[in-house]
Amino acid sequence: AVPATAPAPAADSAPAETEEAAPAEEAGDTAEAPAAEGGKVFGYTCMDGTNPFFVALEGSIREVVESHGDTLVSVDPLNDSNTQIDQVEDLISRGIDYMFVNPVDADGIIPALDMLKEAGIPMFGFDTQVGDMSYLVSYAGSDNFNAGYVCGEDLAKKIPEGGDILILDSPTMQSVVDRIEGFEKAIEDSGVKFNVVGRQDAVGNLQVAQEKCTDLLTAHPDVVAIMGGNDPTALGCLAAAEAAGVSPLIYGVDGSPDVKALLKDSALEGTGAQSPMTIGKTIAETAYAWIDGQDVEAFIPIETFLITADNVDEYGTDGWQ
Amino acid sequence: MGSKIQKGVVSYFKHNLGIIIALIVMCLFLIVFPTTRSTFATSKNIFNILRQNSSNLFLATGMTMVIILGGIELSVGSVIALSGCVAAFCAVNLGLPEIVGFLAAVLVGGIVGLFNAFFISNTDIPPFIVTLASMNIAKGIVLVFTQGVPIRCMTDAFKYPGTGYVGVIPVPVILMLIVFVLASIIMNRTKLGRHIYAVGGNTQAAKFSGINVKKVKFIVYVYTGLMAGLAGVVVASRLYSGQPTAGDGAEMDAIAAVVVGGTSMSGGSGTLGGTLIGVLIIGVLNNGLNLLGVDSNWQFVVKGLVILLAVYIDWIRGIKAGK
Amino acid sequence: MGSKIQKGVVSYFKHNLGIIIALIVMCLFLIVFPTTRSTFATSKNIFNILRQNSSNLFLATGMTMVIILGGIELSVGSVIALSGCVAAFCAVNLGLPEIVGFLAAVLVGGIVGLFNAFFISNTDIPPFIVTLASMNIAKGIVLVFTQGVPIRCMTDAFKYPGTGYVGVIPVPVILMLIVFVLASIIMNRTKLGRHIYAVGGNTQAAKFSGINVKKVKFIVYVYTGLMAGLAGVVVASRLYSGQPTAGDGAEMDAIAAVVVGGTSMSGGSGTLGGTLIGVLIIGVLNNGLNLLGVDSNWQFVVKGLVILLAVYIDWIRGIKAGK
Amino acid sequence: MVNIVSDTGYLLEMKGVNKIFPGVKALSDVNFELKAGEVHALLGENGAGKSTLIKVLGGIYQAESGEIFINGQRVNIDGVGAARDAGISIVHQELVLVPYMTVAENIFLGREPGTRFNVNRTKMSEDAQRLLDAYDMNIDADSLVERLTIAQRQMVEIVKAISFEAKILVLDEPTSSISDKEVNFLFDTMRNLIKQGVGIIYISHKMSELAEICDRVTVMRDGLTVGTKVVKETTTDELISLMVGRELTNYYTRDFSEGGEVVMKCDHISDGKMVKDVSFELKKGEIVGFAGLVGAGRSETMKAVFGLTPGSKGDIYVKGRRVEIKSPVDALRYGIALVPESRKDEGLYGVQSVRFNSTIEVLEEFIKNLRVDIAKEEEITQRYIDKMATKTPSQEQKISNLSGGNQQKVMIGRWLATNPEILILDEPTRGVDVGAKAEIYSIMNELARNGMSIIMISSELPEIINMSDRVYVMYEGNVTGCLDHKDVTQESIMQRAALNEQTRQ
Ligand SMILES: Nc1ncnc2c1ncn2[C@@H]1O[C@H](COP(=O)(O)OP(=O)(O)OP(=O)(O)O)[C@@H](O)[C@H]1O
Ligand SMILES: Nc1ncnc2c1ncn2[C@@H]1O[C@H](COP(=O)(O)OP(=O)(O)OP(=O)(O)O)[C@@H](O)[C@H]1O
Ligand SMILES: [Mg+2]
Ligand SMILES: [Mg+2]
Repeated sequence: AVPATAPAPAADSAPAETEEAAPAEEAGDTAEAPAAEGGKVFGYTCMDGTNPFFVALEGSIREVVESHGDTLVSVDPLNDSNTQIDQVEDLISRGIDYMFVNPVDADGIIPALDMLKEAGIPMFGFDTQVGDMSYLVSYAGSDNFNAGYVCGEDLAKKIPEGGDILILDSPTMQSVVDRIEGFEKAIEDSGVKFNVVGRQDAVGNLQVAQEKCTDLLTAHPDVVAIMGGNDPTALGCLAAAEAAGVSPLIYGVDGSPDVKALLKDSALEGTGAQSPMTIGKTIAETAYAWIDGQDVEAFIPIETFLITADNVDEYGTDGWQ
Repeated sequence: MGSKIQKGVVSYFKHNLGIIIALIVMCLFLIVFPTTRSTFATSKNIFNILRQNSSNLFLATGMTMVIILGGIELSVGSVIALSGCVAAFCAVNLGLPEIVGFLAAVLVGGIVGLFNAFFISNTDIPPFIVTLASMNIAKGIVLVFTQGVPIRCMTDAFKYPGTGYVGVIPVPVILMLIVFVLASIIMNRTKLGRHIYAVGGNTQAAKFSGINVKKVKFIVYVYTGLMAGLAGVVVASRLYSGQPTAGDGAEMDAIAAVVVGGTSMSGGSGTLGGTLIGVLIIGVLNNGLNLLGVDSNWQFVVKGLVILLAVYIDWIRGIKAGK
Repeated sequence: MGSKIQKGVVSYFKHNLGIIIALIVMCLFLIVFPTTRSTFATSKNIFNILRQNSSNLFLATGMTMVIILGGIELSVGSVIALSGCVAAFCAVNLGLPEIVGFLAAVLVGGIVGLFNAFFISNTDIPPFIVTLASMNIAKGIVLVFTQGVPIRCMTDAFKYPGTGYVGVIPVPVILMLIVFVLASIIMNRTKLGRHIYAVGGNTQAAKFSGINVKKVKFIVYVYTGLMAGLAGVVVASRLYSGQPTAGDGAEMDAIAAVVVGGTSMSGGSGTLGGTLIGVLIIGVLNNGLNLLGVDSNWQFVVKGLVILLAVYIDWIRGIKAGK
Repeated sequence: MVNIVSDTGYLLEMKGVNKIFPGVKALSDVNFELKAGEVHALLGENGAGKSTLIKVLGGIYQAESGEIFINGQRVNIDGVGAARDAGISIVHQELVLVPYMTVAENIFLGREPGTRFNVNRTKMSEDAQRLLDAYDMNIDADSLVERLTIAQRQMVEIVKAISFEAKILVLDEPTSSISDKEVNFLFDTMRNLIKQGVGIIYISHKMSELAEICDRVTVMRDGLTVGTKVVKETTTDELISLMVGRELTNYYTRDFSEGGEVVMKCDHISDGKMVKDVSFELKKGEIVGFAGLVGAGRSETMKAVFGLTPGSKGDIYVKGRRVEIKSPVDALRYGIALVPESRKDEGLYGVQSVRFNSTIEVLEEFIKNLRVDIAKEEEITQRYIDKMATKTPSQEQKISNLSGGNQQKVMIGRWLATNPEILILDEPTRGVDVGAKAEIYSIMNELARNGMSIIMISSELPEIINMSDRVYVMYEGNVTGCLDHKDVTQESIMQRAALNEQTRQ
């Protein structure tokens, strides 16, 4: 939800209310004149705006943008590359000055980047790399490979005797693919013998993960661990494991508040944490620095790390890190 | 009395023989196949299948009525998300007892049903459009009010409808039984049931016979909304949370179960018994493919082929029987 | 001649007045509204809208025929992914000229169409089931053969159908025009077109009239497959890559456009002109909501309401006109 | 509500009824009275407004103005329920049954026995069977309506309407698709009912039935009532001239002929179901009638010949050459056309216009090279509208908005336009008014004279007798006789059409 202009941004931009009441803004929309006082307009697209991770990330970008008295216009392609291009096109028509980009697909986004380039709109990437990074002024994102790697490491440490494990991945989601690769690499590096006895596509969705995992646990009730491609997947696996009355170590990646809250007293063992807040804040601030004429890094890796019951208190469970 | 039941059972099998055979063949295969021999036919796995497909059955009972009426209902998927989030919201954010949240959730389903029912029974706007609209509206509302963030609720009471047990039988399985019996009574024993078939078979004939066509449509869409609300409760409970994206595409699963079960999309004919088999075919198929460890990409191919085959058997049988 | 065209135009407007009004109202709103005044009515934005909705139009022309026939086609979305990946695969992995890849892609669409056509015209298996099956099969095949990894192709020739220009006019817009004219000719100027209406209106009567019902169905489903293949080419070209997940849900967009455009799901009536308006209404709506900067969650709500409203106007007008 | 009482002793009075459809004034100031214990005929050309009047009475249409009194009591009929409560029961012209439901369910639709939550299906089925058996129809109450022939469906409608035990019974062309045996049953029932004081409104285009069953007759023309007569005090000719506004001379036009060479020969046709073993031949320029009772298998035979019944057997020769007819497409290629018996199920494209319906079989005459010659299409349509005197506000009118008889005229016109060598007509004059019937007969005669060979299935014996060069009689799926024109009489046909019935009795 984005007002055409933010006439009194200073007043309401301070709080970290990322989830500003959209209806109120709608009302603002109809009441106000077109972009008049020259506030900058930022476009924003991410792969799936209904994913809590991106909800948090968008909130942190919005916070920075609105604290400068500028406007953020977000669109949501719901994981459809074609829609994403359409929407970027519409944003260009609307007249944005800068763009924050997170692609549904690294290659599929390139046409949109071409259009942005042609329209002279500088682009800032976040969380997921695009097929050709030279389009981007700067990119901030977490190391997905590492996020999976730390989970694998932890597992190898906790179960040095090895055993059967399940993986719920998502081959069409690049970030998940990277995480699973990291996870498997860590296991390989550790030298502990784990057998992947079941592997299914959970499309990163809690409900699907729950259903798939239920069946996998029926076929393989003795698994010692389950790796989920993201936190919703891990949560789905947890529900399935509890229903099946088993408690393998369950790992996810994201570091979402929900998973953190459950680390201490459930089968959830760890989450390869990313920090959407840091990513959002970093890329937004980088954008402003660049606009101010400063030199910025082209590639800003954001640390990923493992959160388990042991260190979860450091990060708190009410929000993202 | 005994012979009446017997007659009913015989007619049931005769009517649905094709898909029953398909289901049995699938089950037999899974029972004898080495990989699944030891897992498929366990009571635990069978309860799993039933539990997993309970929400689809709730939807499919309503969808059966809707499709027999000659209509369609696309909003049930969104309602699952909406009602699930309402249940969790009531329990978590409003601190109400879980049961109140569940009732509120079912009610919310009923309200969406009312919305559909109102337009469908009072105007000529096609059900496809009305429910496409309400699907979007419900989806928008749940996203706006949750901001896309799931609402977790881990209390035992919240987990009960989805994961609890009565004796050895999972609660959703019991709910499934209740809903199926209820829907069967509506369809087979009440005047309303007769009237649903009549309206779907020939609306004009129904009108000329003095049937209140509007009322029939109205009740069916409200019922379907309520069932979607109930499905939302069970799904949310199984997921320990109201998920704003839950139920995505559930309408297609329900429609598929109904159509596989032999109900004609052009209305007027179909049976709940067939729908039950349809739900089970799809359920066993998903379960079997997972138990067999079939690669998820190949699963699509196999699913497509099996569904086609199941209905093909039915068709061949129909030809043989000289239908 | 002049008066004949005039007559056609008049009848077109009369037929589709309700939704034309809805479309015009939407456009007027976007033209005068402060936020969008300066952006909506630019030729660039209008070409954007057309380009963005070209693939939906390709699908919707086929879907119009299918729905007039009383059928449904669910596989078109999967075909977009499949044919797009085939195009990219031919160009990248086989090193064939892009044009060969495009032809292969359209052909693949045609093959899926053939599959549907075969079962639908030779058996009584409902189109819903057949195309649900082929949707899954096509989806599975594309995932298996790409392993879920997009195939990138950045050559100019590959980019042409989706992003190129002829003069100032984008290639997809030209394709859109060609397809629309072609489909209009089929529907309005050939015997086949009349036969489609006849078969959809009363299959039994069509048989008595000596219409080759099987052939009519066959051609329509193959045509729709080819159009889905073409849509896949344009989408892949726009994305510079064959995306195994492209086109997800595209079938619902196409059906929605057709139904908003006044074609009845029960078959026998409907117009391509209406479908065009339906495609545009949905296109302008999406574009307008983005230009207005409406929050994506609220967009669902607004979309639902506008679609309902557009068809509601049509209905009210129908009542007034004493239909 | 004000109870306006008009004490005239009539069971039913309709006063000043007006009903307007877009482009058509269907009823203007119609007055109509029905006494208890009489059969009152409504007569009029196709599109005169008979069915519309009945639908106003039945609460299906709301009249623009007008009043209805029952037993002198003003009633407000604002829906089907209200009409039923007022004791009105109607058999509509177009059959309205639910195809996928059983006969019993259809008969008791909307008033199922048992409680709201427990329909007593056993009772429903038994009661329905009892009602049906009274008509010796050999219809199983538990069979699906979908499986019944038109005639059987018509009887189900009649049984249903009578079972209401209404005060006012309306029969809108109930005999248009049943044969004499059923007609006689129906008339007996009607006589019983009027003895009990029921008033019956009877609509039919069969003039002979008037004298047999009706007491009074009201004639309608163009939405107006043009007079009410006592049947015994009038003549058919007078009624016809009241109806059509002119005298109608020579009703049947027929130049009987021996026929030329054999153009079609069918040997041992069977369809594995109803048709057992049927052989017949057809000569050039000949009209051959097919007579028989309802369910004798005449329609099924022709469907088998026309390639509509998969799995049917037998040899078909067209002009001496053996042909395989696997589908109607083949049949049409060999110059055979079939006008089906059920216009609604097998003929009409209900959502489409009169024009679409008129020209669907002759598209090649005006759609060529991706051009549609609309003027030509309009001309063809108009030609048959004129020829058949079809009453329609325009060519664009949705065909389902036409009166039943006019729909039938469009159907006939459609097939005449194809100009086949062999034309099979299944109950061609169903629901068509006398004037148009005469026109159809004269067209048939002319076509035969010009060398067309025509098969006519008809349950109207006078039509069979007066139009056919030869008559095949069928009974239970077999041909039981072939009569030459000279030998055709009511008796000779009935003898062969009801073999067992006669021997049994
Ligand atoms: N639903 C409708 N919409 C428009 N016009 C109608 C409708 N129903 C009937 N009409 C018109 O009203 C007139 C009277 O029709 P009606 O059906 O009452 O004739 P009818 O006397 O019963 O004729 P028939 O002997 O052919 O049954 C006709 O001109 C018909 O075209
Ligand atoms: N689709 C069907 N399925 C089963 N039985 C049928 C079907 N159609 C017709 N029959 C049966 O076939 C028999 C013959 O019907 P058909 O229509 O051929 O009779 P007919 O001689 O033409 O008589 P009429 O047309 O006067 O009713 C009927 O007894 C009917 O019950
Ligand atoms: Mg009539
Ligand atoms: Mg017949």
